[in-house]
Amino acid sequence: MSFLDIISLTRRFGGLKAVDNLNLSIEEGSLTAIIGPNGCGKSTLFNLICGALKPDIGTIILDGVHLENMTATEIARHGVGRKFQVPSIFDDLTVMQNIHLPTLRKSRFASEGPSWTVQQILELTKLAHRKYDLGSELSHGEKQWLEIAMILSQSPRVILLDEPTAGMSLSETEQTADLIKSINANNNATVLVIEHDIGFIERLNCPLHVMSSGTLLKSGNFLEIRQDTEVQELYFGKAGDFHA
Amino acid sequence: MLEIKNLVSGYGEATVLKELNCTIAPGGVSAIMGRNGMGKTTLLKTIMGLVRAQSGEIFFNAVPIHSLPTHQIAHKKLGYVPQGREVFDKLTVLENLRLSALGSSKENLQLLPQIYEWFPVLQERSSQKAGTLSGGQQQMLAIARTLIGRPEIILLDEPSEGIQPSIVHEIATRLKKIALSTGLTILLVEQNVDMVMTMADHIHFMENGEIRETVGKEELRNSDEKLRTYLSV
Amino acid sequence: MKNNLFIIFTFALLAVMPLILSDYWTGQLNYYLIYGLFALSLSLVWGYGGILCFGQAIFFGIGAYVMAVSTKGMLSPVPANFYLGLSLACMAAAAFAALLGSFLFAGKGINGPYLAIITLAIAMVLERLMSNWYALGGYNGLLDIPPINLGLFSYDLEIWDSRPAFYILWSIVFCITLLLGWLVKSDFGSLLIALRTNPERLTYFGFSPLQIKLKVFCLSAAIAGLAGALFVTLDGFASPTLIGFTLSTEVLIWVALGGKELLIAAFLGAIATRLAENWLSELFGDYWLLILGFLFMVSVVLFPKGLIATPIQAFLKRFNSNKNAA
Amino acid sequence: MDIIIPLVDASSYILILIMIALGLMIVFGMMGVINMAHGELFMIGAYVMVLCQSHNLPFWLGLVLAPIMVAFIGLLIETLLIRHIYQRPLDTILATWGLSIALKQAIVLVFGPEAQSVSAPVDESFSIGDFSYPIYRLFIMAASLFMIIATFWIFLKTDFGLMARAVIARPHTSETLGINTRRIYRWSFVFGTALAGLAGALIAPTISVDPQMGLGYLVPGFLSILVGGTGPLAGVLAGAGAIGGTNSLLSVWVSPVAAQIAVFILAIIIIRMRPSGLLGERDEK
Repeated sequence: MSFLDIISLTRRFGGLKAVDNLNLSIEEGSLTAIIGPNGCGKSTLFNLICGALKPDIGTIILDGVHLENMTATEIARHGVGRKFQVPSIFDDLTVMQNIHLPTLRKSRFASEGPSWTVQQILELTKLAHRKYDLGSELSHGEKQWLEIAMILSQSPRVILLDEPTAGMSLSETEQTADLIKSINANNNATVLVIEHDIGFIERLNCPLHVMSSGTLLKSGNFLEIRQDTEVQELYFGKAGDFHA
Repeated sequence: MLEIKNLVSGYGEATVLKELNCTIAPGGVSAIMGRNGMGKTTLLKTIMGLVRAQSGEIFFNAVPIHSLPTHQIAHKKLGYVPQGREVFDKLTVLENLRLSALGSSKENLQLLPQIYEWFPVLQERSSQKAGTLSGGQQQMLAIARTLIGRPEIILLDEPSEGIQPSIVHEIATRLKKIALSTGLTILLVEQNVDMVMTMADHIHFMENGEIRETVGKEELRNSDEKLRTYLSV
Repeated sequence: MKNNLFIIFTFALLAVMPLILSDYWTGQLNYYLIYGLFALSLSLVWGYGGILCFGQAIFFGIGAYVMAVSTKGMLSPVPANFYLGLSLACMAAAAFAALLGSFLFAGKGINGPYLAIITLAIAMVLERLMSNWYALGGYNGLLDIPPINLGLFSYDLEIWDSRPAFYILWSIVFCITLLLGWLVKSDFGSLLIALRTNPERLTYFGFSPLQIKLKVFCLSAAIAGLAGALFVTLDGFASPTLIGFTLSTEVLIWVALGGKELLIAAFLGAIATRLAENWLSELFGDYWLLILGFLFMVSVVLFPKGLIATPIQAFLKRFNSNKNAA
Repeated sequence: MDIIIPLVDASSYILILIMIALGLMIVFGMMGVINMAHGELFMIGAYVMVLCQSHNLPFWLGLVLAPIMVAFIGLLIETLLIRHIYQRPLDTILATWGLSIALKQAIVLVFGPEAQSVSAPVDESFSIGDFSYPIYRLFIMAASLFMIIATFWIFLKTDFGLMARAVIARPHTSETLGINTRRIYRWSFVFGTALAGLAGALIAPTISVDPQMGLGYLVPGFLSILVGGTGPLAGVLAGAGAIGGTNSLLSVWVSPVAAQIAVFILAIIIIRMRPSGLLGERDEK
């Protein structure tokens, strides 16, 4: 039994199986990435873990506790922090208020994950100079980082990051990869990243799972995955073999 | 045919397209490739007027279209197949097609036999609700729906998304055939290399809201490096 | 702090008013203070919490009736007492809000336009109910409600004059405004603004939006109930119109015109609109309502943040940027 | 026979309510606009009849003029007010509320605050055996039934309806197919207001016409939509049936106050149990 166990998880939308009998185990303190083409069910998987959607079949167990029948609020209290693909922050609050907000919960988690001080969070996410600006005034990249900052201040036991570099420039993407690596390294936080961008994944340099049609196709490190013909075909179509 | 000059566009205060320039010649298939979030979808939406250009100009057949409302842009014979297909799932297949004719000209309904010839499955299912079709069939419907408006150019946004590879290939070859036989111009936004290689004559690489480079298909076939740079693959 | 400066400045200005104004206008000002308090309650729940309540007078009316029956000694074992009446009024309004809120917001919850219509309908039904509740005066309402009575134990200290009444009301409203001003800047205020801007996100941080909604709904109801209770001590008369739909929509207009997302703007919105009504309805007669309707439409379309809040916020922004530049 | 007359009265009330609710529903379902002035448009329909009567114009002419005039006012409202705030649904509540105050007061200024009456074009009753019912009231039922069927036909069978349904489902995609959504919105809004105007005109001879009459129909109209669900048009039928039927029957059998309270409690329970309404499956846009 691992820290986070997902066992034969299935979720349908009408006739479409967005997540299809998926199994996944995540160790405590690990950094793991899931890649796959658009529409392969990555975001649905995260929605199932954090309670935005209920699974049709299957179980999700975090540290021995079943999450699949909990509400989103309970799952968050149990230590699941989730970043959305489109940055979801509070526009009318300042950066500081945004970061402070997740700590205001009266009933703290049953048991908490690694925590960071506000100073550390501001340094990691490079937001110190924007402390007193409103969320709505930030650039797209800064909003993405602010949402990561908010999740750190939630001190969750598992951090789910859904395409954290969507809409970022190349240099921002690289900085984000470094940010995630240091979050994982400094505090031994458990991080699960969904990504589309293989350059970013290469820089993350972590164990990978490839997702296709709602299920895991391959697992391995970056180089193994990179050279797998099945994965290439999935990503680039049949012509993908031309540059192998 | 389609000429884009110094286009700046984005959502609210965020700028996605930064002084983008691009020319699409009539006939043939041009593809735009690039990583997620580099502004490909925004470009198509800006051309269609769904996202307002902050500055810059877009000409179609030498007519400026960047300040027209979306439906008038469509009337200039630009067809658009959005990402995620967006068929009307509560309407039947036939109603979906009819709707497009109502938006352009009712006479375009005469094109129906031709459409059915290209996509026989749509005729079989003409009275079914579009929501009951498979992903690939919905994609064909979305394309057929656009074709019935007799566009001169169609903008395709990630037609391969969420569709099985074999069907992607089938759609790609059929579209290529249609383009060749009718002289239709296609602007394709894709990440699926197979689809691009099957269809496209030119490939534009996009990064950070700009077109960085344009290459021919043969050139791309011989250079792994380009895909590496622009798609990070 | 800057927000509080505006509050203090406004109340300082109000405090000198009775010294210059006639008895009649001081009396009017007393009503305006209560309307202002009422507007604050709506600004809190709507402007900060994002809950559009189209029936805020429900709570004003409950407060008014509870105060009336309690100070008239109609709740026989409970002694008739001003302070007790005020607390009962607040509690009754908050309790009703808790009941209503837990029914309306629980589960997926009713919100947005649906909530507006439902609360509007509740106000209408309650007005109808009170008109037919003969034990509580029915259509004619309850008369001869005692005035403000500061006396303790068996001593009575009834306030009949408008100037002393003004300073009592002024103190109460000032304190509550300051408290609310502090509250919206506190952590709870951040939660409220978060609730307004992105309620869904709150759940993924482990908050329960329902709890926050209920809290703000009850608090706002208690303040509205207090306003209603004070109103009947001033007016001496509680009628079904106090609980109904007309007053509900009037307060909505004051708050929207002033600016729902800034407490002091909502407060001033109430005072300014009532004042304008007093003046302009004499000047324009029946045309006044027509003008108000149009003014309201124009303000919603062109100044969605409110006619008073827009300039105040622009000023604060300039003030801030100057300070940062310096 | 004590049962038949209340039942016929209830059906008559339900049919009028459906006409009002359909207008509200078209505007709300399609554009997300809550039109708080809908009741006043209904009122103006009735006042057109008052005007016709005082100018000795034939009743039937009034019945044609009323929806046309109200539709014209609807067109003005759409152009001058609604189209500026399509993107802000909650603001439409406030803005149309301002409009409702202004319209009410305009009527007070022109006609005075007192109630007016309109006389029915036919006074005879229709009778079979013991059962006797005014012919005009039967006419109201027939006319509103006809309009309801016509509305359904327009939205389910015509090309305009096809476009309207498409615009409701996916406004942006419809635009890219060359459909002018602005125009569809405008004519749908105008159509909804015309329905309200006609309902007001039809019912004018059977009630007292006064500037406050709109609200008494607006709120049940909205409750019908909420109870019925905002998905399919047919939800309105179920909603108005439940709301109008309860209201009308309990008013006769118990008392108008009890009826209102019962209707309200019924509505709130149904909405709470089925947030998307009796027949609703609300699409997320």
